[in-house]
Amino acid sequence: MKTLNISDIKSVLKITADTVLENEKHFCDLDAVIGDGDFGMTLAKGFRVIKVELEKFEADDIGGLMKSIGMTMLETCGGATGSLWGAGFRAMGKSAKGKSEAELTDISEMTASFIGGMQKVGGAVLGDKTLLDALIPASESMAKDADAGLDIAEAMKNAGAAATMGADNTKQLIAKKGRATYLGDRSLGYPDAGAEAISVLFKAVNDKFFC
Amino acid sequence: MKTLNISDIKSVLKITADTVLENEKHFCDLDAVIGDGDFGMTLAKGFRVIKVELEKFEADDIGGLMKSIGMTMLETCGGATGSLWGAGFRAMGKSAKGKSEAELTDISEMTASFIGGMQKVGGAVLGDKTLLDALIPASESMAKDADAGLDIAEAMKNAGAAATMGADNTKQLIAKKGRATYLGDRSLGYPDAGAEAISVLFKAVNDKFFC
Amino acid sequence: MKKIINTPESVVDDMCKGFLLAHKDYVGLDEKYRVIHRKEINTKKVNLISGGGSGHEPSHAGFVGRGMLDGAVCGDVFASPSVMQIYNAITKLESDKGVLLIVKNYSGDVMNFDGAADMAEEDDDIHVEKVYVNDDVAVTDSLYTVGRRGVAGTVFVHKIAGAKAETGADLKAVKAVAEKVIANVRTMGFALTSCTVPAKGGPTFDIKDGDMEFGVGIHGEPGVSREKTVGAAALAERAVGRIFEDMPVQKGSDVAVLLNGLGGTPLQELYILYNEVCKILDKAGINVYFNMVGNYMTALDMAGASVSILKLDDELKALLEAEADTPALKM
Amino acid sequence: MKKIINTPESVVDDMCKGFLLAHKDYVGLDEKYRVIHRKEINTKKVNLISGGGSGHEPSHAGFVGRGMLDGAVCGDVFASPSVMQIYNAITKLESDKGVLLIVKNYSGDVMNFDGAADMAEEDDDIHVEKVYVNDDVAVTDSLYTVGRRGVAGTVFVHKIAGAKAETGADLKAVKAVAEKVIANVRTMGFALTSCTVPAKGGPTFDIKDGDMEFGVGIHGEPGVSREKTVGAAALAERAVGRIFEDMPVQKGSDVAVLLNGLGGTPLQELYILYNEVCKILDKAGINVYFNMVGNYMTALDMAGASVSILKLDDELKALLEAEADTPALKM
Ligand SMILES: Nc1ncnc2c1ncn2[C@@H]1O[C@H](COP(=O)(O)OP(=O)(O)O)[C@@H](O)[C@H]1O
Ligand SMILES: Nc1ncnc2c1ncn2[C@@H]1O[C@H](COP(=O)(O)OP(=O)(O)O)[C@@H](O)[C@H]1O
Ligand SMILES: [Mg+2]
Ligand SMILES: [Mg+2]
Ligand SMILES: [Mg+2]
Ligand SMILES: [Mg+2]
Repeated sequence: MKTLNISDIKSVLKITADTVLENEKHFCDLDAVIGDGDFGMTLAKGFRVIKVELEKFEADDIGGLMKSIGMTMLETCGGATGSLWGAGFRAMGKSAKGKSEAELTDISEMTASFIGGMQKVGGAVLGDKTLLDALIPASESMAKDADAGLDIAEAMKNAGAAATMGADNTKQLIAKKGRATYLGDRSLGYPDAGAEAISVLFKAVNDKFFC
Repeated sequence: MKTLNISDIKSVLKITADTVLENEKHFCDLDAVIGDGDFGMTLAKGFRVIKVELEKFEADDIGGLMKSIGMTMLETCGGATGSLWGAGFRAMGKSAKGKSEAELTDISEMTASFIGGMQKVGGAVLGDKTLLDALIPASESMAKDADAGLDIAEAMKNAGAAATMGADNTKQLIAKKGRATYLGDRSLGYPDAGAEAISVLFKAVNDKFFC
Repeated sequence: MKKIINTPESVVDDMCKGFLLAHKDYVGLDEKYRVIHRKEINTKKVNLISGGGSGHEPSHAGFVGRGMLDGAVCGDVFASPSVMQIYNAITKLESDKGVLLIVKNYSGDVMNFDGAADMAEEDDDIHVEKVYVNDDVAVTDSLYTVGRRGVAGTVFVHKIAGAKAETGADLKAVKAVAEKVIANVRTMGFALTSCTVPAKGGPTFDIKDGDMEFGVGIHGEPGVSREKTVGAAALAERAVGRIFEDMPVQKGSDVAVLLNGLGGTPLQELYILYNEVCKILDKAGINVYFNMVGNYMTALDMAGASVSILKLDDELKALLEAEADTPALKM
Repeated sequence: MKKIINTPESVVDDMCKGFLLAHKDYVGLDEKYRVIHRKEINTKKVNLISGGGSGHEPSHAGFVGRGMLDGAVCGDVFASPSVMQIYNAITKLESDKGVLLIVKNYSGDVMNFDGAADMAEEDDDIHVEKVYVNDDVAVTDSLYTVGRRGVAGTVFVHKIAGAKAETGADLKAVKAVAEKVIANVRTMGFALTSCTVPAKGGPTFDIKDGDMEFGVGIHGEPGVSREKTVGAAALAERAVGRIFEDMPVQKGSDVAVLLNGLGGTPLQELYILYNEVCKILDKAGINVYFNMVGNYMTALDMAGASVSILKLDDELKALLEAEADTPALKM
């Protein structure tokens, strides 16, 4: 697989949305340990609307779709998630503006934009025990694989593995952003909910779409 | 044993007080089932003061002692217990006014006065699922034994047995006085805390004094 | 036991002291007899005394102030104050116009307030009248001889009789309006958890997760029946339904509603329940003229609530809306 | 889960509706964006907007009214409201004098309030300023980059900045006094139980009977350390001690104390704790000029409390004592 068209992107987003909804409780439970237990709910609230939106979205414009999803997140989701994912999707929208197809390089750039958007509002860096600790390794893996000219499915598999490793790694980190910071070093030993979610979402998309 | 003098009476009251204090939690637990769980505490609060009072009381006057205890109950104890036991002891005080010794007839009359005092303020009769359901049979047994000229120790044993039977019986009654009334027929199957206490107190006095 | 206390024995004394410190502009405290009274005692108006067991905070001390009570007697947790405590409150608040005791209808309270009133009348020639609040419709009156309990509706009695006394009305008139409130107020409560009495150290009753007690009072006693928990709408329906069964309210009537939390239930849930109660009243064509939503007559940390409905006429409306300035209610 | 609700999803909407019904003399409600605002919006004064996750009732909507807030945005339980909700609150409460956002310092709130402010400034040319309340001394500031949490001390910011805005002061002055409060208020809290978020259905953390969490916030998150429970006196000592460590208070100073319940703790215990706090302050020669004891910034049904101390100067005193007329605070 060398390119994704708008309907592929929609399928990936649909799988993402379904996975978020299936994992609503699981993501909440993860957040409850060192956060406040609402992460799954907040995310699900957004993706419930996004699922409907996906079906209604007509234009053949990947960037437009991403921007629209970003606005939905800002409208629907509160919490850190609303601003972060809203900014992430909006940044992806900018990066893919007007595109009707995406190659691995584009996808890799979109992912980098997603991260950049989140960093702009949230100010987190690698190692702060946030979802970026899963996303950044995944994004780096994609960039490398894009340079190497790998197939998208292949690259996604590698990115997923990197995300999972990154998420696992968060257990050994002390939180520097988000609510878990209030726990001080008591956040040690538990993974970050957001990072775990990224890993779960990569896995679902890989199992169901890039298989 | 044919008469009790003031020091015997004090010993009996001392045993009563100790028993109340030992059973504070037990009496509360009994009250918790169909009442509000404070009976033991309230009674103990009074008898803690009475224990000190017993040692300070100088006059050779059984009635005076009882009256004084009654006032202590009114001062110290709230709840139904304060008024009821206060009135009971004050009525006993009236019945034994000026006496330095008590025969079984006197004791029987004092018990009847105790009941009368409680009824005057509380208005309960036999079968209302109150401590009177233990006290009234005990008092009747004493009256009968006094007529028959029994020894005090003997009569107390009979009275104690009657109290215990009476207390047991309260399990089969629906409360008509006190808090347990609010439960309706859900008070069935559980004994009244006050009646149980009377039975426990008789047993203690019999085991430790009239043995 | 999960409580912020020093020792179970010192709970009420410590609380009274803290209350005094928090509200010293409003009240004074007789530490020995645990009487909380207005800072300035007015001997030219009917003075209102209430009280009962502690554990119902802000009742009753929280309502001591202009337009409501003159004194509150604090018993041990859930135990009526002693005769002597009440007697000392009466003598302290003696007034030319007499004293009204507002008593919640529990055996212990009734016996102790009655005994104290007798003593004050006999020994001190104080004119004392009493009213017994019995607004709880959980238990059907006729079945038992002690009558109904007094619960959250008591707060309406404090408010309205207090406003009346403030007008300079005489004892007879203040008592009459208190009795009018009592005749027109009904309350139904339910609990999701037990409460924990400090001296006991554990819950008064055990209850499973999906269960609730319907028809509870305010002393942690179990309710009239144990049932499966239901949603806020169904709870409102049942509580209001039971009240209407006992006291029909005509379409077009004006009522006051007190949505009272029992102590452990967050305000959030009280608003949710109030929303459902309003829906039902609205459907029945009944107008909520006045409302209070919050913790007014609690049962320590019990999770649960009660709904009180008071039928209003012009006199009650005016008194209900009259100024009040107390620690727990300002209007 | 022991809650009086309809469904976990409808909790905030139902609560907003109930709140509106209970306080319709004070407020209006934008149902879609869950903005509770003053009934009459004044466009000639600086308008104050606060808000955050729900579950802190009476915060923040309870403080909407004369002398305090102009609007409160209600997020989901414990989740900051969305950018769009806040943006809509700002445009609704647009004023000639500008809008001040009072934000509790949580990543989510900060990001969303900031995003909404940017939007309102860019799209609608509304002059928006922000203050971030970070009174919680549980977590030492320097260790982490997000800074301290905003907790109960926020209520003092509402009260004082609200009073200032009512005088007709300009945005700069109102913001300055809000920042003065923030610089002078510290809070320390602890919990005896977890709370239960409706959507989760069970407690956020497990805790044994003899244990407590010291240094908790207001979102049911565990505290800084788990410890054995201690008595009220020791709790007060530790809480006040931690505050003094962070913000020394001179002998002879005047302070305001907020003894705040977290939702599941009865008022009785708050008074007991307040009594102990007063003893400590008294011993340190510090004068409690003003106090509030009650549930002001809660965490659903969490059992626990927090102690806030605000150092006062003449300006703060006058504003603290100024009139306020809101559902949850009247003075
Ligand atoms: N500043 C930040 N930058 C990036 N990710 C963050 C940041 N703060 C929090 N997160 C992520 O968000 C997740 C929590 O989201 P959510 O539960 O919605 O936030 P909250 O309840 O704290 O408002 C965390 O697990 C973390 O991965
Ligand atoms: N009217 C009454 N007459 C006689 N005994 C009563 C009456 N009411 C209650 N009691 C007794 O008092 C006991 C409860 O006492 P206590 O716990 O002090 O009362 P409460 O907590 O209801 O004020 C009951 O178990 C019962 O035996
Ligand atoms: Mg969260
Ligand atoms: Mg009892
Ligand atoms: Mg009692
Ligand atoms: Mg949150």
